[in-house]
Amino acid sequence: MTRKTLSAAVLFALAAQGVMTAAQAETLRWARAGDSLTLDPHAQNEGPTHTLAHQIYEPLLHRDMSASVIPALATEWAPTEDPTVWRFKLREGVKFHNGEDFTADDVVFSLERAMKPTSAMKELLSSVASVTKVDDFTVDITTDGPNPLMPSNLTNLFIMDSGWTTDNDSAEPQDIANGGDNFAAKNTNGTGAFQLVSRVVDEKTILKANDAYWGKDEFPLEVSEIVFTPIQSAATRVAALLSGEVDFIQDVPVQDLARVGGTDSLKIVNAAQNRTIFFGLNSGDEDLTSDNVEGKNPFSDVRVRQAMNMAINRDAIQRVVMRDQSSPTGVIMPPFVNGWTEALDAYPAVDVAGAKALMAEAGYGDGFSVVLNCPNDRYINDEAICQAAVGMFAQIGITVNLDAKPKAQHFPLIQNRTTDFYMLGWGVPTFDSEYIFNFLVHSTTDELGSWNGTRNSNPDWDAKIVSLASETDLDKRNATIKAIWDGVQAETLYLPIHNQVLNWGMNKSVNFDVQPEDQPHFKFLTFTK
Amino acid sequence: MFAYIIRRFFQGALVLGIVGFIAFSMFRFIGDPYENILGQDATVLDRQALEERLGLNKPIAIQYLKFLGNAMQGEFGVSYRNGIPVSEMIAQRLPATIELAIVSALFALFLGVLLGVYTAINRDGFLANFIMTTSLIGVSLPTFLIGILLIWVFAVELNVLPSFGRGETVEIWGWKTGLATASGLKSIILPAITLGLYQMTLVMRLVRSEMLEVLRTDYIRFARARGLTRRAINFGHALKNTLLPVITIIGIQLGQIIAFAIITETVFQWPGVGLLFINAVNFVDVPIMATYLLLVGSLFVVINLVVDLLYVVIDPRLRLDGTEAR
Amino acid sequence: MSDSRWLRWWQSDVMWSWRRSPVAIVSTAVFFALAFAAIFAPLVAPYTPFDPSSLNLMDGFTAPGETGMGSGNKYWLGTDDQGRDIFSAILYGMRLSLFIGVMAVTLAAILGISLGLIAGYFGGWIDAVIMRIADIQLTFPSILVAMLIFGVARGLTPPELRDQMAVWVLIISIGLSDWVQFARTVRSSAMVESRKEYVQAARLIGRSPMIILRKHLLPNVMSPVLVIATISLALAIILEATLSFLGVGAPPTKPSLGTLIRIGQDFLFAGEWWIILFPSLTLLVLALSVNLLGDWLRDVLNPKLR
Amino acid sequence: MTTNALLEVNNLTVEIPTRRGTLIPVNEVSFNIDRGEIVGVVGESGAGKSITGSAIIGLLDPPARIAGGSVTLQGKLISDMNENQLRDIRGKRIGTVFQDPLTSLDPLMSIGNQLSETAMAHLNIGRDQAREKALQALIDVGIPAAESRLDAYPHEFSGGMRQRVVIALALIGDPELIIADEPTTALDVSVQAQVLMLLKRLCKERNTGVMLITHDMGVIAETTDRVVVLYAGRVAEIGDTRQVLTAAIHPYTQGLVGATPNPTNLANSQERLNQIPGTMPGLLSMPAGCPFHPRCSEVMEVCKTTLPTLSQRENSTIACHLGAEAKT
Repeated sequence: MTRKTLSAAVLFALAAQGVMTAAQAETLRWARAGDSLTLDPHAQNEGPTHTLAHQIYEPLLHRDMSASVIPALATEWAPTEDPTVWRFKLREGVKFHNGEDFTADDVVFSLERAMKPTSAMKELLSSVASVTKVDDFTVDITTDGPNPLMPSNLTNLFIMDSGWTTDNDSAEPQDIANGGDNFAAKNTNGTGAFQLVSRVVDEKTILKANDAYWGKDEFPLEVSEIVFTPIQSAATRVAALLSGEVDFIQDVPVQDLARVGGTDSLKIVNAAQNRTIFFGLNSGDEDLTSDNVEGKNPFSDVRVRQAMNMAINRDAIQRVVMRDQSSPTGVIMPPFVNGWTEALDAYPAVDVAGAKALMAEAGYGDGFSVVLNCPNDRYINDEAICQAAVGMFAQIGITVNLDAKPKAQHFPLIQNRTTDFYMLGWGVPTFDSEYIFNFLVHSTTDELGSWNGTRNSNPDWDAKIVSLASETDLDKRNATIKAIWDGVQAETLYLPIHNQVLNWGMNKSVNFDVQPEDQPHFKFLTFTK
Repeated sequence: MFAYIIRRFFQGALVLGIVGFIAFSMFRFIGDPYENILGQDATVLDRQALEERLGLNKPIAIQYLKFLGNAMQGEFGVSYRNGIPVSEMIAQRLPATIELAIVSALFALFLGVLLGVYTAINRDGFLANFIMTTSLIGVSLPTFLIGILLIWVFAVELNVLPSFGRGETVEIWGWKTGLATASGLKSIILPAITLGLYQMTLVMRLVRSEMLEVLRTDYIRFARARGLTRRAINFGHALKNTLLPVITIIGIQLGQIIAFAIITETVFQWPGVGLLFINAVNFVDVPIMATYLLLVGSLFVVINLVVDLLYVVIDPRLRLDGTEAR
Repeated sequence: MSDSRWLRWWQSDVMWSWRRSPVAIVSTAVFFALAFAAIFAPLVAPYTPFDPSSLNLMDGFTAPGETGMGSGNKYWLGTDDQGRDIFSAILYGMRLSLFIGVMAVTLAAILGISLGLIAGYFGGWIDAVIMRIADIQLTFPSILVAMLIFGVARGLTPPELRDQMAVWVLIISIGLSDWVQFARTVRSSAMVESRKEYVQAARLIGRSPMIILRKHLLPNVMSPVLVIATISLALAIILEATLSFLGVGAPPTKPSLGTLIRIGQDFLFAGEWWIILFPSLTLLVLALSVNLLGDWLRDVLNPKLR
Repeated sequence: MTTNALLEVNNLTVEIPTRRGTLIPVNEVSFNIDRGEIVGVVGESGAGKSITGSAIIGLLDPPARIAGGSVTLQGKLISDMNENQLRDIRGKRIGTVFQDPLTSLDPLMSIGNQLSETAMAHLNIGRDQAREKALQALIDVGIPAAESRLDAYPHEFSGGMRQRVVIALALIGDPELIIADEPTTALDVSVQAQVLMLLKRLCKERNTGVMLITHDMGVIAETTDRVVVLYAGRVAEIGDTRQVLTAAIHPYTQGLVGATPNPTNLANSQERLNQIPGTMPGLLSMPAGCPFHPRCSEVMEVCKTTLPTLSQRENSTIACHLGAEAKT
């Protein structure tokens, strides 16, 4: 242990005793459920990993605390006359933590690095043909076809120092899947507002403010030190906040919001999250394996799906299970996403009698039984929602056997198509409907539809979805999006439940807005003095 | 004696091998790591490529032999979760678990023996009966609930002890310890009590009943008839004879402590191997899981051996024919 | 039972000591009251907590003694997050916990007694093999065994049977981790017993080992077995609760006492104390009464200690 | 009765309350022992011999307790002493030898340490002196190569040697009285005599009184000066050994003597050994009158109703109507 971490630890210990000192006011003790998986910014495409990376590294542009795209290392960006080329003007006078200057070479190097086979970010750049340096502070990105949404794909693509990275044998992203380990996975050299002081995986990570940060005057930058501790158990995490051992936690369980909010020294801040929770059903197969109906698939009948949609009491789920921390929805798309409309968002009123009538009409008046697969450690109160749904479906005669398990066992069921009825949550990092269609609506092929567990295949939709990627006329594109959504809704392809609401718990002295992607950027954080 | 140790060692290794194989064949049923590794953006092709690269499409036996072969050379593979070599991760986490286990075991042993002796000597006393009955409360609640209740009372409501983590740690001769600092010592109190409470009760009750039996033996009667002081009888003769079976139980219970550390470490965010294991289970991080089980298994084998040897040290009757004793 | 047998039983040493021990009387009464309520849960419980269609979500988090917002029903001990009546859930949950506990202990006892008798009677290499397996089993902690078995069973059972599967997996894994105690005790008793003249005589006149084991050895090991079984029962109920914390317990749609507590602990800080308090108290009282009974039995049936 | 006796047991009564009623295993037992005198206490199992011994040194196992009578050691009442006071009596003034040398010694402590801890407890000496004393004690009881055996553990000794160690332990505090409870019963016949001779020699040398509890008339004959015969918790007969063996008055004593192939009883040696018919009554089913009457070959009517009292006759004191009637 270095002396630095030792002194940091002393500081932490002092803080843990609840002694308020002036110096400590600038230290932010932060906890969330999971730790970053690696410090290599291209090796994992995962929330907590990106969160830490965002403090240390910067992309060309990123989403601020209200999720709107703002300049970071790029100051201007626009498509050129050639619709397949985007031009980015880079910020000048930026230095990496080790003192190296930031130039176009670093951008080219970093984006190319992120496209290498071992990168986890390569999907986001799959349309990129090449990245070229125009001059020291201008970079062109050429895509296979016109890509109107190029900028939103870049918000989590971090820029590394080409010299430092190559010198330390880290030119290839850490190959996690193959057990690769590299220098960049344990060390950092970014341009971000914070730099790494020490890190023990799953235990404690300490960052300090970057004195040479380019945005010193632009952002509040009041935090001088961040002590990050992952705390897995929700009860313990809340206890740590309640006892004043930490100042800021993500992932506050909804049931503890009142207690945290009611504590004098603490407050809760929330905002709608970019994630929709819904049920998927196998409507494509001839027969289901987990039901008690021989030779037929009840889910293939749209009337059954509609009946089920009408049986779900979304308001009750919102009120009781989510304690109002959700917004019920009728579409599998959060409101931020391009293509969202209020009409799509509207959800059917609970109508048990009507649902029963529909069931009878479809020939299932006596009901049937089926297994619902549900994760129990992925979404907010996922298991409780499924339980509640079991009761609601029971009222229209569908006996649902709930099978809840950890996400590592749940998701393979969807991917291997071994579940007929499942819960899934979907976030849209690109803020565009195409992302949803690609993964959830397009029929399953090698490239697309990898999360479409409905086995539904609609060539018409597929053609429309593929056309979106290269449509440059935004109006036309939006019309196609609307057409696809109308089809999906008419078919009741999925049973939407709600959009999640994010809750952050923090010390009253902390001023911080909730970021819809659950990505705090601590340079925005201020303290009430 | 030496031959005995060698024989036990090989028996242990055989056991480990079998346990390892059973465990390894079970891993395939607890899910797969693809989603975790690749993220939600991955395509079907990506997943197939990953399966190929991880060798997860090969028969279990082949995978296991490969793992064992590497393990023999001290090569335990790399975590699927964060790409860090397993040996490094375990080495980093082990001190925390060992410290917690030892402090819990000492707590259980000292308090258990103390209360056990007390309740045995004052067999029908009011306080002894009270201790006997209340001690049962400790074993009538599950560990996780005790942990959460302790956090609630001592961290949240009273705000006197930390609710999570190890506190401040320092490195002494390459061993990262939390026992050398005030905050570290404060941090270990609740987890150690949570983890050791069950064993404390067990030791106490065992000591009591063994002691009661010993107190009825002729040699204790004879010691009384020799006019020895109560102290000399209880501690010089009775306790020593009582501890013989207690050692066996402690050996077994040390294994239980290490296993139940999984729960305590989760509740208190104690950065030990138990927490690492639970994370690995959730992530289907097979190399970590396999290594953990191998490690825990080896620990059990070693503990068993140490207990056997300790027996020989304490019981002179076994010294001459120690090899035949058990 | 005829009157005289009843009387003889009542006047036996064990019953005499029972009548003299207030602790034994109270714990027996409590245990049987709880067990009775559990067995007849469907008759005693005012609601049907295991039937999802009977739950009204809007009744969720009703405080004790209040009426639910959705149905207007009154809940004496309140409801949980699904609107499930805590009182009924405790009865049904206890029924499940007791079932798992009793079955697991029965499994452990059958396994342990048979192997212990065989080991003690035959000795030699059979004994060596069985006891070595016991050593291995003893060093492998129960929760790891349960987690592994659960993982496998989960993969092997068809999804629609998973609810039942969980219960049987719990029984098997708890039973498997508990048989060693029985085996060790029975073995040592059997070893002592099988050297006695009457067994030797039975052997000499050529009675089959099965009959000797059952007729002569088994009755002699029953009292330590009874003591171990009682204590194991408490242990099994607690272990089931612990396993549910690790997500390998009874499913939340059909919660055991342990699962109820696991669910309830989420609401401890939220002020909905009744969801965790009542199931925990029930578990505590149940386990405590069984443990106290076990304690008392050990004192009574172990003549060495009197 | 002599008033300057070493040990005086007077009307000693021991009770054990049980659920079926109060047992009285020792009932108004009186006898005394002089310095240097070896007194045998004899009777069948359950006659109350061992309990009498335990009661004298206050080692009754609860719930058994002294319900009446007194025990005096050199004129000082010890039967009402508390545990602390008794500690100075036990080992220092009254030594004890138990039946089974195998279980009397702490298996986990070397005999040297057991000896020296006892010495240190009573003699106010240091560790080194205690060790000297322990060595001497071992030499005294005839352990060969005693020096090298000090650090040995009990299991490394044979049964006879072990009992010698126990005797050494009993004698190390230089007690005035030894209570030896069946000291040879657990030993091989071949070493029994040696151990008895050793005990006898050591006590005579040191002028130590001995209460020798046994069921074996042979042992009585060979070792003791006087004998106390117990039956069903009561004294049946007390007398000089020779007197009792050759001319027992109490029919029970006669039976006991007759049942033993006894060198001093040569007169009868040609006859068949006599068994006393029946068994001793249980403590809960004590018959009215003389407890021995159901088995007595010379039972009279009075025996069935009246308990005989102890009375002096010739050289013995006996409790029997037979002699008393003969007298009148």
